[in-house]
Amino acid sequence: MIVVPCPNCGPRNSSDLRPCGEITSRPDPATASLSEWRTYLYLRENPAGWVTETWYCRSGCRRYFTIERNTATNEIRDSEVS
Amino acid sequence: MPTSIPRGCDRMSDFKSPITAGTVTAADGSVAVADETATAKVVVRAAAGTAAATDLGVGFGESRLRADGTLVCGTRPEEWTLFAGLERAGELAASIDTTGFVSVLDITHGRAMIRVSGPKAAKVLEKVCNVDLSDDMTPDGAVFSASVAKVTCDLLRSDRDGEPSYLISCERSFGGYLHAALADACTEFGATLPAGLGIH
Amino acid sequence: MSNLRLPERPGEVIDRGTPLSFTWNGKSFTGHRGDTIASALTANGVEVFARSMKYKRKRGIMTADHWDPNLFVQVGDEPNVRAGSRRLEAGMQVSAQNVWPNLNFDVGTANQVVGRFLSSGFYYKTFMRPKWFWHNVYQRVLRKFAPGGRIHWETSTHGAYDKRYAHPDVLVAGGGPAGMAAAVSAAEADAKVMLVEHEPELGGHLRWGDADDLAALAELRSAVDAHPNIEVLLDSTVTGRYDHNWVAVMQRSHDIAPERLVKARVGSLVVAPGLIERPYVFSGNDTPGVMLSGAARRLINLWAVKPGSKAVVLSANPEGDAVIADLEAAGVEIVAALDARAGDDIAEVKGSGRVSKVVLGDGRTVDADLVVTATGWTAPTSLLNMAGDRPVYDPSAARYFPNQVPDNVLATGGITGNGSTAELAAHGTATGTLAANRALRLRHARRAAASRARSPEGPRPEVLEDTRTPLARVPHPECYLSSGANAKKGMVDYSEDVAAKDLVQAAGEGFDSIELMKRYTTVTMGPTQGKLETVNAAAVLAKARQMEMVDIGTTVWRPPYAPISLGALAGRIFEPVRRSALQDWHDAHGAAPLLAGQWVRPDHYGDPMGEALNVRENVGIIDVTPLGKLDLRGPDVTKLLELVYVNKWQKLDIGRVRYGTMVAEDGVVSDDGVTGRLGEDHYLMTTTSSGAGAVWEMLEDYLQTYRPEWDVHVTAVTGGLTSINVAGPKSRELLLRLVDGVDLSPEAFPYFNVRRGTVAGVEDCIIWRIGFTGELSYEVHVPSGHALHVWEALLANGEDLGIKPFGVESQRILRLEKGHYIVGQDTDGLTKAPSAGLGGLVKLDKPDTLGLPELKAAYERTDLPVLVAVQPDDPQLVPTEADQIVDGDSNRILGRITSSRMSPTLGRSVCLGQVDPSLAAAGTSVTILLVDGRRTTGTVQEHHAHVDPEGVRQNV
Amino acid sequence: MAKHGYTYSAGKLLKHGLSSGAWPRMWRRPEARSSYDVAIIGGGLHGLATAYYLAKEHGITNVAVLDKGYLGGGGSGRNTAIVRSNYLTPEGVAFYDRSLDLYNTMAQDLNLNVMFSRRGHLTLAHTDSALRTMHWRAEVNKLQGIDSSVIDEHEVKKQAPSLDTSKDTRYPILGALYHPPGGIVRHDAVVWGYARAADHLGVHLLQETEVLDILCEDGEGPEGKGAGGRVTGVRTNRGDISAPAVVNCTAGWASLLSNMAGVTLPITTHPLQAAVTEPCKVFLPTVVVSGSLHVYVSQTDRGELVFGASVDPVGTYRVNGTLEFTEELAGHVLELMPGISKMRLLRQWSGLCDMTPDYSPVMGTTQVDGYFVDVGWGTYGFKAGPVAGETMAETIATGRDADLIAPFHISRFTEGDLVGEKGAAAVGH
Repeated sequence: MIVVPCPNCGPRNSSDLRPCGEITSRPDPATASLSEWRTYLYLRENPAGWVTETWYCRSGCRRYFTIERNTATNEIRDSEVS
Repeated sequence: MPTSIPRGCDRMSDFKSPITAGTVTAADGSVAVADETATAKVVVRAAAGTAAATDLGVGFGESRLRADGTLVCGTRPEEWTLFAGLERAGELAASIDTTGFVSVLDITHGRAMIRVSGPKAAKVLEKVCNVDLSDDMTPDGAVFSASVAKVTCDLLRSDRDGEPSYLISCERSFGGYLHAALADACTEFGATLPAGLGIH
Repeated sequence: MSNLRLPERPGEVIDRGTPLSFTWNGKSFTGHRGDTIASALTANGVEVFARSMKYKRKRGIMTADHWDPNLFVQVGDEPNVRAGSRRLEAGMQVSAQNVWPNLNFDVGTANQVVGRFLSSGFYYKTFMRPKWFWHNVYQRVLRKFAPGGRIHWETSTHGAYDKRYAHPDVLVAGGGPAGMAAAVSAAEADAKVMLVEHEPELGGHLRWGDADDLAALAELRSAVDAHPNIEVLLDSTVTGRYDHNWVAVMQRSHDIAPERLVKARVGSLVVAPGLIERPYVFSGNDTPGVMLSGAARRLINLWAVKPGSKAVVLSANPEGDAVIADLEAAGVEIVAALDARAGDDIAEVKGSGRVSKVVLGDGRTVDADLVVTATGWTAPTSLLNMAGDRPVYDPSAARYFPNQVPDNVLATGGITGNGSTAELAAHGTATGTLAANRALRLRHARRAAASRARSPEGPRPEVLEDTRTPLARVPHPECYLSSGANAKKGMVDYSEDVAAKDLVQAAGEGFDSIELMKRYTTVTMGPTQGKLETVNAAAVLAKARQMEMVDIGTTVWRPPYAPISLGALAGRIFEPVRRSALQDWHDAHGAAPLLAGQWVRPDHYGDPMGEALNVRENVGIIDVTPLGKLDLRGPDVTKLLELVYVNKWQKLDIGRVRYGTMVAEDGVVSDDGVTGRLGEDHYLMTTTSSGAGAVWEMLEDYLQTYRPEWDVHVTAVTGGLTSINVAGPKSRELLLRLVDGVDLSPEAFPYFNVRRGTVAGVEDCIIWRIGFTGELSYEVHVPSGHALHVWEALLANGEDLGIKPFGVESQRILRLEKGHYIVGQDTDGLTKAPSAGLGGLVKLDKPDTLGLPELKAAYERTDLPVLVAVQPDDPQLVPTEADQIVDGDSNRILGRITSSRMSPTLGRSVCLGQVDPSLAAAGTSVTILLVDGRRTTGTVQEHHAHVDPEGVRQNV
Repeated sequence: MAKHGYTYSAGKLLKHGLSSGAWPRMWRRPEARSSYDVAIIGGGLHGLATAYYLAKEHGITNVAVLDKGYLGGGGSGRNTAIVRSNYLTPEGVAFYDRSLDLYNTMAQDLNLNVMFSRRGHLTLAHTDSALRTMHWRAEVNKLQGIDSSVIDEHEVKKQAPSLDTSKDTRYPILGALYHPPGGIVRHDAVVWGYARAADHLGVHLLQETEVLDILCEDGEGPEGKGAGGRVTGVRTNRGDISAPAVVNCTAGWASLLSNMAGVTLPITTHPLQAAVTEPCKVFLPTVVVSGSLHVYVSQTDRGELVFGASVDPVGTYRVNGTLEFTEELAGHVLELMPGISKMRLLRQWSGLCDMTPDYSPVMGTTQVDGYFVDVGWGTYGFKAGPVAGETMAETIATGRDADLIAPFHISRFTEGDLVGEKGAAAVGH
C-alpha cells in the first residue's frame, strides 16, 4: 500500500485513490488521423523508471492530479510524505 | 376515486432515516454510535474569490461553528457543507450569496449521518478507517474524506465537552450498512449489538 | 511416561499452581499454564511428534520455538499448529497430523527403503508412460501423501477475526535487549512507539539466560513498562514490510480474535529480530533427540524440562558453551563436549525414534540420547529483504549481515553484530533515537501537507547523523556440513525431507543457481520457508560448485515472515450494501432480492409476468432508485453534454428531456440515459445504475484535466432522490390525484419533458415523463427522507386503478418488448455506436465529442455487427441469452442472442441479438443454436420494438 | 528423442538409485557465439518453446536464448500453472485449444513429466450477467469442439464440495462454467522440459546475459530504429551478438525491449500476485475461479492451496507484492470456502504482466523487419506457452504470420479491430 501525496488531502493510502496511468495528450478529435488517435488510445512508453501519471483522489477531494513516480522503485519524486 | 389523499407530509416528523437501529453504546460508555441523519445538510460549491467563498470563511480541511448554530465545514477545495437543524435546510441554502460561479444544493436527503463519540471513538474508527486520527494529524474541527468500512465518507472531528466525537456522513443508501459496520467495531469495547444488526 | 519436569528454575515461565489437562493422540496429559504444547509433552516424556513428509521418519523437538519444523500438530479443528510456540490451554485436543494410520506405525515408512530412488526431481523423470498411469494411479497416490493437517468441515467457518490500523512513528520488530532499548529511546524522543515481540514475553534470549541476563531483562522491561508512549504487542509478529513502510503485524491471542492483523503506516521501522540458530548437517541429524542449543536452553530454563539424560554437545560459540552449564545444572550427563572451534565434529548419529549412539569426528562411538549442536546463526533478514536489502555473507562471522537499507528502516541487535547485553542495548538506544528523529521529520512533513492537520509547531527537526558504533562481528567457524563420510545424507530441509545429497545432485544436473535449486528440490519451500535451511542450502551448493558462499547469494525471503491465517487476513469482511429508502418495504412485501452491484433490489414480488402485464393494462410502480443521477450546474453544462454524448445538446429548452448515448474514446458504447434541463444553468443527468460511478468520475476527469476553464459543478444525487417509475395507461390518472403544482395534461406535459412539483404533499419532487416500459409513464424523484410516504400514497390511491408494484424482472420483460437495449447486456466491450442501432442519433459533425475519430471510422464500415430484434419462429421457444446465431448447419458464428424473454403481452418469445450485417435486414431467417444442441430458426424484425413500435402508448 | 539427449525412464531411475551415479546435466552452459540465425530475448517458457520448435520443426538450430537471470525466473515460474481453453472468442479458443493439446502430450514429447493434472476447471457465476457470459463462452466453446458447459450450483457442489453453495451468502453461487479438460501443470517442469530439449537440439541457452540494446538499421527513427528498418542483432552485457532475427519474449519487460527497436507497444506492466498456503489434506479436486470475487484457487498434490487474483491496479515493475492483495484474496476465498479460515498463508509472490487493451497478445512480425514480438500475454502467458512457441517458430521460419496468430498482429491497434477477449477476462484464469 503505497502512499500517494494528494496535493489537497496530503499523504493518503493508494487504495483511497484510483490510478489513471501514464499522462496522455488528447489530440484534436476534429483533425486527428485515426492512427494518431489510436496512438493516444493505446500506445504507452511504459518505462521502468520515472513516469508522470494521473491519480484520482476518489475517497478524498475528488480531484485529478499528476505525480512523478518511479515504476522501478515506487519512489515518488519530491515527496517527503511517502 | 380514493377516499383520502395524503397531502400532508411534515418535513420534520415524516423524515425517515435509512438507519433503523437505535444508538449503540458500550457498556462502560466509552463509545457510542448514534444516527444523526435528521440534520439539514447543504452543499455549497463556490469558486475562489466569490462572495460565498469569502463569507463561508473556512478553508478545506477546517470547520467552524457559526453563532447561529450552523456548522460550516470545508469539505473539499471550493466546496463546503453546512449542517444545522433539520428545519433549517431552506434557510441555509437561501443564506448563500450566489453571485458568480456558485451552486447551492440541499443534500439533506442524500446523506446519512452518524456520530461516533466517546473516549474510545478513535479506537473504533481506526478499525475501519486508515486515516491517522492522532490529535496533531486530525485535531478537533478537522474535516476530511476517507473510506470507512469501504464506503467513502465525509468526516468531521467535532469534540463535545472535551470528549472525542466524529460526525461521519455517507451516501444515503449506504447508511444502514455503515451504521452496522461502526456498531460492529464497537463490540471490542463492550457494545452489544441489537438483534439483526451485523455486517454479515 | 516419565516425568521430566525439573525443580524450579529462576527464569521459568510455568505456573506450577495451575495444571492444565489436555490430550495427545487421544491420551490424557497434564501440563502447566505457561507451557507450550511441546514443552508439556516433552515434560511428559513424549519424544516423537511427527513423521517427515517424504520418508515418514520419526521427528522430535528441534528448536522448541515457532520455527521448529517437527512440531506441526492438529489442535481440534485447527491444522498445522506450531506446538513449539502455541501455549497450552485446558482441554486442548492435540494430535499428530502427518501420519497414517498412526504416529508409531506409518505405512509410508516404506519410502525409507526405496528412498535411494526418490532423489531430487525423480517424479519429473518417470511416470510418463503409459499416460493413463500418471493420471489414474500415481497422482492419486501422491495426493495421499500430502502433508499437513485436516480441515474439519463440520465445525470450521470464518469466525471472529479482526483488524485495525495503526500509525506509530516508530515500530520496533523484536523485543530483545536491543529492541527494548530502541523502543525506550525512541519514546523518550517523543515518538509514538509500537514494540512487537514474537514470543509471549519481552526479553529475547535473555529469558533463557543466566542470572545476569535475567537481571538485565528485569531492568529493560521496567523501562518499557514505565513509558506511556510505547504500545507493546506480545505474541505478535511483524509479518511483512511493504513499500512506504506499510507494515503488517499479526497479533495472536487478542480478546477479540484468535489472530488480529494490525496494519501500520510506520515512520521508522526498527528491525531487531535477533538471530535464528542454524542446524548442523550430518547423517541422522533429524533423529529425535538431536536438538539445537537454544531448544535445550529453552526447555530447561523456561519450562524446567530435562531434555535427555546423556548428551553429546557440539559447540562453536559461547551459547554452545552455556548450554553445557545448563545441561549439567539440569542433571544431564555430558558424554562428550565437542568444540567445533578446535576441530571437533560429529560424524553420524544413530538411533530410530531416539538417539542411541553418536559417532564422533575422531571415530569414537559413544552412547547418548541427546545431541545438542550450537553451530551458528541465520540472520532473519526477511524484513530487510522486503525493504530492498540484499544481505551479504561474511565468511569470518559465518553469517549474513544487512547491507543497504532505506532511511526509514533501521536494523539493530544481533542481526547486525555481536555484543554483550549492554552493548546490544546501547546500539538499540542509539538506533531508537535515530529512528525517532527520522520519523518525527516525516510527521512534520505530513502535518504540513495535510489540510486537516494542525500546522506543525516549530521548525522541522534537524537531520540526526547516523553515528552509531556498529556492533562487532565476532569470528565464528563455518560449520555447515559434517566431515563424516555419510554427512550428505543429513537433512538440510526437515519439512521437505531434502538432504544434502539431493542438493548436490541438483547442482550436477544444471540447477546450479540457488533459485533453480530451490525450485527443483523444493528446499526452503516448506512451512519454515528457509529460516533453518537456507544458509545450509547455500553452503552445500557452494561446496558442490566449489565456489565461495559470498558468490552464491540466497533465495529471496518473501512475505509473510510467519504464516498468517486466512481468517486474520480477511478480518471482518466488509461488503458495502446499498439500499433504497424503499427496500425495507420491498422486503416486507415479499420481494425476491436481486443483488445488482452493491445494490439490493426487488427482482419481483412473486409473479413477474403478471406484474408486467399489469403495467400494460393498469398501472404499476417500480423502485428504480439505483439509476445514476447527477446534478449538473453552471453556464457550461451544454458544452459538457456535447462532449460526452454522441448526440447534440444545443437548444434543449427548460423542462425538456433528451436521451443520450455515451461512447468511450475508443468508440465503444459505454453508458446511456436521459438528461433534463431543470433551469437556465441546471440539468439533471441520469445514467445506468452500474455506470453511475464511472460516469461521474469521467465527467470530473474531462472537466478537471481537459476543459478546466468550463464552469460546471457535478454533484451525485443518486441516493438522495428515490426514483419511482409510475407506468401504465392509468398512471396519469393516479398522479392527478397526488400531484400539485404541475399540469399533467398531455399538452402541458408531453413525452420527454420534466417538471418540478409536489407529490403527496412532498415538495421538491422531480417528475419526468419518460419510461423504459413503452407505456404512458412518469418517473417521480422524491427526496428520500419522504420516499416511503410517497410510495405508500401511490399504492393507497391507486388501489381502485389496479396498481401493483413491479420488480426488475418485469421491467426487463417490458423493456425487451419495447426493444430498448441495455448497455453491457445487448452491447459488449467491442460494440461501437453504429452496431447499437443509434442511427441518426450520432452526430459526426460536432467539433469535439468522445471517440469522434473512432465513430467516424465505424460509420464508414459495413462489416460491424448489428443489433436487431429477433422472434423465434416457434413462439413458445425462449432461447437462452447468449445462444449463438450460426450459419445454417455449420458451426460458423454469425451472432448471438443478447436478450430473450417470453412476452406476456404478445404471448410469444421475443429477443434482441447481435448479428452479422448480412443477416440484419428485416425478414431474414436466422439459425439459433440452443443449449441442448438443437437448432431452431428465428426471424429478424423490422423494428427493435416487438410491442407498439410506433410508440403510441407512451405518447398518449 | 533428441540428437544427443539422455532419455529419462523408470529404468534409468532404478539404475541411478542403485549405482548412485550422477545424472547428466539437463542443459549446458555454453559460450556465446558472435552470431546466430535467431536471437530470442527471454529465457522463459515462451522463449524456450520458440527455440525448441524452431529447432525441431524447422531445423533452425543456430539459435540463442538470452536471459538476464536464470531460466524461468520471470512469469514462467511465478504463475499459478492453470491451463484451459474455454475462451470467449473463436480466435482465443482455437489458439488455446492447440496449446492444451500440446500440454497433453508434453511429458512424452519432451521426455520430462510436467505433471499435467487434468482435473477440471470451474468458473463460478455469482450474477445473472456472469451466468450469461458463461453461457456465451460455453456455446462458443462447444461450436469449436471444446468440452465446456454451464452447470448449476448443485453440480458445482458435486465437483467441489468444499464450496459454500448456500443461498444466503453475499455472492451466492448461481452456477459455473465447467471445463473438464482444464487443469494444472508443474510450471517449472515445462520450462526445464523445453530448455533441456532445445539444448539437446543445439540451441544455446545463455543465462545471465542481459540485452542492453537492439541493433537496427535503415529505420525512420534514431539509430536506424523504428518502422521501415531491419534488425541486425543485440547488444548484451557480454558483448554484441549479430542476428537477422530477434524475438521479444520478455513479458512484463516487453515495452522496455521493444522501445529499443523503436516499436512502441500497446502495453502497460502490472504485477500479478499469487500466494500459497501451508499444506492440508487434499480436499479441492478442481480448479475454481470466481470472476466477481477476483480469485482463483487450486490445491496441489502436496496439499497447498495456490491462489491468484486479478492484476494490481497500479502499474509498476516492482515484484515485492502487497499486503492488500493477501487481504482481499483471503476475504474472497473465505466467501467461497468459509471452512478454511484456519489455514495459513505461507508465501506470496508477484510476477509482471504485459497488459494490452483487449487482453489479447501481440504476436508475430512488426514494422521492423526481422524483429518479432511474442508479448502482451497479460495473465494468459503460461496457458499459451506451447502454442505460442510453435506459431512463433513458424512465423520466424517462414517470415509470414502463422494463421493462428494473425488476429493478434500489432497492426490491429492502429488499423483493424481489437480482439474481444476482454469481455470475459475480468479474471479469466
